[in-house]
Amino acid sequence: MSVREGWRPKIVAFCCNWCSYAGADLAGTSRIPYPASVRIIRVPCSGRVNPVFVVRALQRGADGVLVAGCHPGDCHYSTGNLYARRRLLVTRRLLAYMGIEPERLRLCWVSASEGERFAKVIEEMTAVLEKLGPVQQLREEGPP
Amino acid sequence: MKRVGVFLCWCGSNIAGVVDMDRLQAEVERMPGVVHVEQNKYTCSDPGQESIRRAIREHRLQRVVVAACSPRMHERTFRAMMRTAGLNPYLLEMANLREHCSWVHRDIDEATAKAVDLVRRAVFKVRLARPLQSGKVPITRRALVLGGGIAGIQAALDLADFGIPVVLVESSPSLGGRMAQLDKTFPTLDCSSCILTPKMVEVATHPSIRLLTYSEVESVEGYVGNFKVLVRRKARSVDEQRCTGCGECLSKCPAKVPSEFDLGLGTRGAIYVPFPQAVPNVPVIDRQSCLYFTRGRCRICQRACPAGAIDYQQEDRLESYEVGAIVVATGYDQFDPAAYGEYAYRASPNVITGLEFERLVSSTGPTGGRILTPGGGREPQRVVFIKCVGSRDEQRGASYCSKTCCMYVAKQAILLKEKLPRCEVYVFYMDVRAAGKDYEEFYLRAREMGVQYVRGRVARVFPHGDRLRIRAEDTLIGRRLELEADLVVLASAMVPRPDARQVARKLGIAANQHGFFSEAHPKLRPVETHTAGIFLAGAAQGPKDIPDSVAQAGAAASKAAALLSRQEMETEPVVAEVNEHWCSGCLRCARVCPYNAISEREIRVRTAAGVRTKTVATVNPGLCQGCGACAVACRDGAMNLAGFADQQVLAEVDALCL
Amino acid sequence: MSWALPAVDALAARLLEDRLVDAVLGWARDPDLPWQRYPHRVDEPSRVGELVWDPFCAPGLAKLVFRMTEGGLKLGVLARGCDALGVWRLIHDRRIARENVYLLGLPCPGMADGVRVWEECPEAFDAAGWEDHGSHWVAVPTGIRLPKERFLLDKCLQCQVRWPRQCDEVLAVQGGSWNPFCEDRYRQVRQLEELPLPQRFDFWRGWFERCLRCFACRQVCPACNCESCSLDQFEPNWLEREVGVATQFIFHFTRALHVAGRCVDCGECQRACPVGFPLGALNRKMMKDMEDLFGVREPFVPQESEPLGEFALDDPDEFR
Amino acid sequence: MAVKLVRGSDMLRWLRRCGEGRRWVVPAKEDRHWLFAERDGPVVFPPDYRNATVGPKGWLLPRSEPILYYRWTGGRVSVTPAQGWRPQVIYGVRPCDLKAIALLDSIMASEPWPETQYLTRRAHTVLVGMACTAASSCCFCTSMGVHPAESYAADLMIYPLQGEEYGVAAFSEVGREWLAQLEGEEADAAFSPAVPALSLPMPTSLEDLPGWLERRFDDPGWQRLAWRCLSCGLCAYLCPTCYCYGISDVDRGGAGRRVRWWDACTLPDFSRMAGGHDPRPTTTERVRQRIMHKLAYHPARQGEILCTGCGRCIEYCPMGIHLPAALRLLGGDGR
Repeated sequence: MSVREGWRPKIVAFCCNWCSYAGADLAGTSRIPYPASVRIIRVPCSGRVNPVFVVRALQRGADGVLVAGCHPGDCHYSTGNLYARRRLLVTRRLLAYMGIEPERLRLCWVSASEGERFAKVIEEMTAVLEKLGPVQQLREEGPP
Repeated sequence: MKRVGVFLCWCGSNIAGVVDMDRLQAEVERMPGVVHVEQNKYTCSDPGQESIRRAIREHRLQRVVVAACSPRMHERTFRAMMRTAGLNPYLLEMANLREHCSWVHRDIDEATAKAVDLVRRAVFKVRLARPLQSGKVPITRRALVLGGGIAGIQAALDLADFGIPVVLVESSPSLGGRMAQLDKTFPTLDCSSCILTPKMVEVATHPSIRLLTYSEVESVEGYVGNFKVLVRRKARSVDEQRCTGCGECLSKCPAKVPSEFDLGLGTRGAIYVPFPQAVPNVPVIDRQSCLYFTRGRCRICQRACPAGAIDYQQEDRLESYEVGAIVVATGYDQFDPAAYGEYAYRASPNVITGLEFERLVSSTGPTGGRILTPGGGREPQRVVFIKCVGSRDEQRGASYCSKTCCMYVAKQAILLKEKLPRCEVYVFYMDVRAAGKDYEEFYLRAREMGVQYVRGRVARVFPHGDRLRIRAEDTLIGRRLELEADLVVLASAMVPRPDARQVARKLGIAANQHGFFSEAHPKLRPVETHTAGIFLAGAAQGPKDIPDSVAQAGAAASKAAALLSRQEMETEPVVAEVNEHWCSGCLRCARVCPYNAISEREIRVRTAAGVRTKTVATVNPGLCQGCGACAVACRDGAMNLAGFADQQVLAEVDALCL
Repeated sequence: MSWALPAVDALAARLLEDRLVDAVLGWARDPDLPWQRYPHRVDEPSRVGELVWDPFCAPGLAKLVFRMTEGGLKLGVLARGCDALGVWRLIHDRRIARENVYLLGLPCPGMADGVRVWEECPEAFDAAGWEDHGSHWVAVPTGIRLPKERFLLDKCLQCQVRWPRQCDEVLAVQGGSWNPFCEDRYRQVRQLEELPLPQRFDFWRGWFERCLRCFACRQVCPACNCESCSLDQFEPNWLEREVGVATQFIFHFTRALHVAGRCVDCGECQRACPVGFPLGALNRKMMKDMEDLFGVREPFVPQESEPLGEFALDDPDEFR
Repeated sequence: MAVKLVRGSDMLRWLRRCGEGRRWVVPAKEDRHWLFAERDGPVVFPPDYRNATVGPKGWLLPRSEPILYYRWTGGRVSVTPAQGWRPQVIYGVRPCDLKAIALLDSIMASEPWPETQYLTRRAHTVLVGMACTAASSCCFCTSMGVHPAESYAADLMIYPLQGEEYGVAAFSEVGREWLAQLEGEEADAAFSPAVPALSLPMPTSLEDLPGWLERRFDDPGWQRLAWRCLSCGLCAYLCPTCYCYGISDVDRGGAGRRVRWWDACTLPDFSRMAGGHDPRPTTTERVRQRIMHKLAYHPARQGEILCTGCGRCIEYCPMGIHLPAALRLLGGDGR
């Protein structure tokens, strides 16, 4: 597997508006540096994340997908993150079964006060993806 | 393609110090749909906003992207700006270049590349944005309070004092609830009725409160601000308008049945008021026990009534009320200790519950306030209290702590010591939990008065002659104990009322695994339910003592009042929407909705086979909070979330992965 | 004796005579192809003789019941275990009204691959009737024995639902749900799980290249009953029309996920696929995970809610 | 019949040499199913090879293919046509599929919009046909006027003779060039082709079939056949003569490709128009359309029946819908 020169992993992160997006904001206001690999999509709740979004990201060129929501019990909508946990657990196993490294999908709980934790999750995941390299399986042929 | 304008904010040097703004601008200008890009030092400032307005006019922009700080910071600002520029506020999207980029990354190349992605995400999303209109829902300025115990009374009075008309529905013939059954209250030992009765009277006489006792809620429809409540007024057989409350009928009634109010320790007639201070002071005929209703003859009360108020023909009536908010204060029940066979409850009349003890010690109770054993009518020499009967016991009762028992046992022990100073009092406990203002002191007072606290579980209670024998273990010194007593009082748990789940279903609110109603958030929204416009007060939500119930009732009332103080309510436009053409009507969405916002309706569709009806899901925008769980549950993609639509999120993914 | 055709005819006739149903759905012999049985509808008691019940009734009926009952037709359905569960799937999804179907349960000893029998033993089709001898089907009166080991349809080899459950009536013959030919329904899943990840992907890629995306698997599936399949939609474009490894991945991934916890394990998708795509290996993977993760033992139990439509507070959290 | 006689191993060696530098597309058995797949070179067929489940159609008209690439820059779009062909040999093609390719050739070449992509790919393809010695259980080519030893679109035709012996004949310029390189004598050989397993209950002659069907456009038989159709695209995708396609753009943010993909008139959305109206709303109209197109409309316009009797739809339709049943039902058989 040859990795393009200068390749850096790209993480698409779905962050719930109430906890994790605010947690990422806090990392910013606290000036906690983390790798520039992550790109955040704001969703109202981790329960809004359709597993197909995950595969779509991997197909289009993301190397990893992070879904971040409120800690269980703290969901703004009370149960959204618990539905998300089930769906994404199954998603991750199915990805692995179909030959995509399961580490490329991660679900984590980041509260609005956990800026530090958000930065740490990004660091960890970036390190994991750097080891895995880019997604080879779902790459599509580009124009000539 | 929609004409998109992108406004790149420097935020002084906060963003521009790390992101190469000119490089960013050059990239953004190439993005599909983008017709105008400009940079501002502080976009949120008045001149910054004005320059967006100008660009909207000059470049005929249809969509706007502001690449600046977090939308949690300034999305409201820019949405308001959109309105003043004549564009729908939801045709705006922000790219978070500050908190998510310039403040966390140092490398200019990396930060600039990321900024390009973040702006592209916003551009792709906003291209698919639709104008969203927040709906306006009129609010009915009237509240329903469900339950006439201390929580319901307090909530009704507080609401009425705000000037809000209140309908108070109580299922029993009188206001008062559990508190009316109590003798004294901890930790002050003031008389329960003395502080409760004035409030009951105030409810009955308050011009803004319509009091419906002996009534039950039949059904609730509608949503926040607009509930339709159907109330069944059970037939009292006594005309409330005519009755003067003279009580002539009560003494004449030949029937004698156990009194519910006295928990079976005393009796009442078939026509009765539950207790002397009842409000309203209007009797009710218990048709199951009434000779006229069961055998067709008697009519003694009718003859006795000087006002001609007895009406055997009365029937249940259904009355409909429109209300804007509902406070649920349906209270609790006491755990039936029969599950603990070893405590001989029911097997011996001298084993009673804490609530029964209240009636025994009350001056309005069956013994007139003298403490006598129900079995023998003697003054007890020794009384044993057993705590945590049904509480903190997952096997036979419930896992939770009922919170009030430690204090009421201390109170009852003190009352015993005061009335019968020579009586020995033992309390068997697991822990003593006396958190609360003046509570610990109150408990210590009981000990100082000579109440014996023994840590340990009672293994068995059994009749022994005309006394009771108690076998227990003192776990502190590890010794078995055996002692005799004349009266055993079981501090039985507080449990939800038996019909709690039914009530929850009627109201569309959630109940926890025990049956207590669930608050919207345990910390931040303790009196709201997940159903907007329905609030909780008192022990229906979980075990509570009087001060807590009153406090929560006040909180619920002010939450309801805040809602009802408005003429109409803006509904959040970020709500779920149904594509009826695609909807299969499986209603899987409704099952994951935490707010009961989705119901079904029939529509007529034209198909090859002609016109047929089909069931589809329908979203009540007044109830929907926009979480989007339904959109993922829907496999057809018929359910979508406005503002976070499937096609928008997919476009965002695509934009970030280019 | 599982192939009691006269009894089936009599039951069907009675349903029609008593006006319990407007029509009965079963199978009929194809006059052109001796090995073929196709779904057949009978509206009058006098024509129940057109129905057939023998080891070649391959097609599943559940999905047909859906469109047939849409206009309010009351339908009697000759239902094997797989058909009955399929109909229940559709009832559960509110696509069939319970009162519109009368399920006539037929305990099923497994169906034969007709073409294969035709190619290897055409004289078997001269039979007047069939008996079930556990490991063989036996033709009456010719006495020709067809070993199931050789001729059982793939979907029947793996079958776990031979006994028709939750029917209005079950043709009273002996039988049960136990299938001696299926030792471990997760065998293939386990084998794949044990492969190294790149080989797993190669396995699926090989099939993605063969899959024509004709959607036969979706169309026969009683769990795929959406009014508008998301995979057909252009806006949003969940699945691009382009057929490549990535889009095939999304197609099969989405299909598997959409039937997860809902699949009745009837095997129709596998039967319908012209290129033999191992759809069952995806469906069963979902079943196995539902069992491993959430303790859902049966693939589908009517009236119960779906594992992915609920949650437990103590669900596993294995994302590290 | 004059053919060059050759032993099997020599034939394979010769073919491999002639096809040097080309992609070899040959029938391959993948897990019980035969299909045309890319391999190193020609192969010997085991006796159980009758025909492939998925024929060679996809190698000429791919399941999906880019037809152009585009890019927006500064409000202008630049377009690059796709180059989707490689020289190839398709080997082991049966006469029914060869006939189908001949039909596709004429359809794709028809004016005013010849399908250049197909035609280019076709021009770079050498078709090596294989006459049938055994029929599969669903073959009915002769009912459709197709002969199991005819060459049709083939450049070269192989006739399996006795044992290891084969006869080879050429039917095109390329074929003759190739054949010239094969050492061996032209000789007369007796070849006895397979007899198809099925013969259709033809209600009328093939020439009169279009009219016969047109008269039965409103026949209730269509409904009796099509009610059990589940609206998948299996029959159309396996059919060697079905060529309907759709076009959509695969956009990647201002750049992308325009893609052509197989479509099928049996799929529910095929004829749905932008406003939602669908002139073929139920399976009855859709199944009728498919069969009428093959047996009535196309023959009426072009004089050729669009069915070559390969039998795939019969064998693989999960609900047992097929041509013999259609003809029987329309012919008045009550079943």
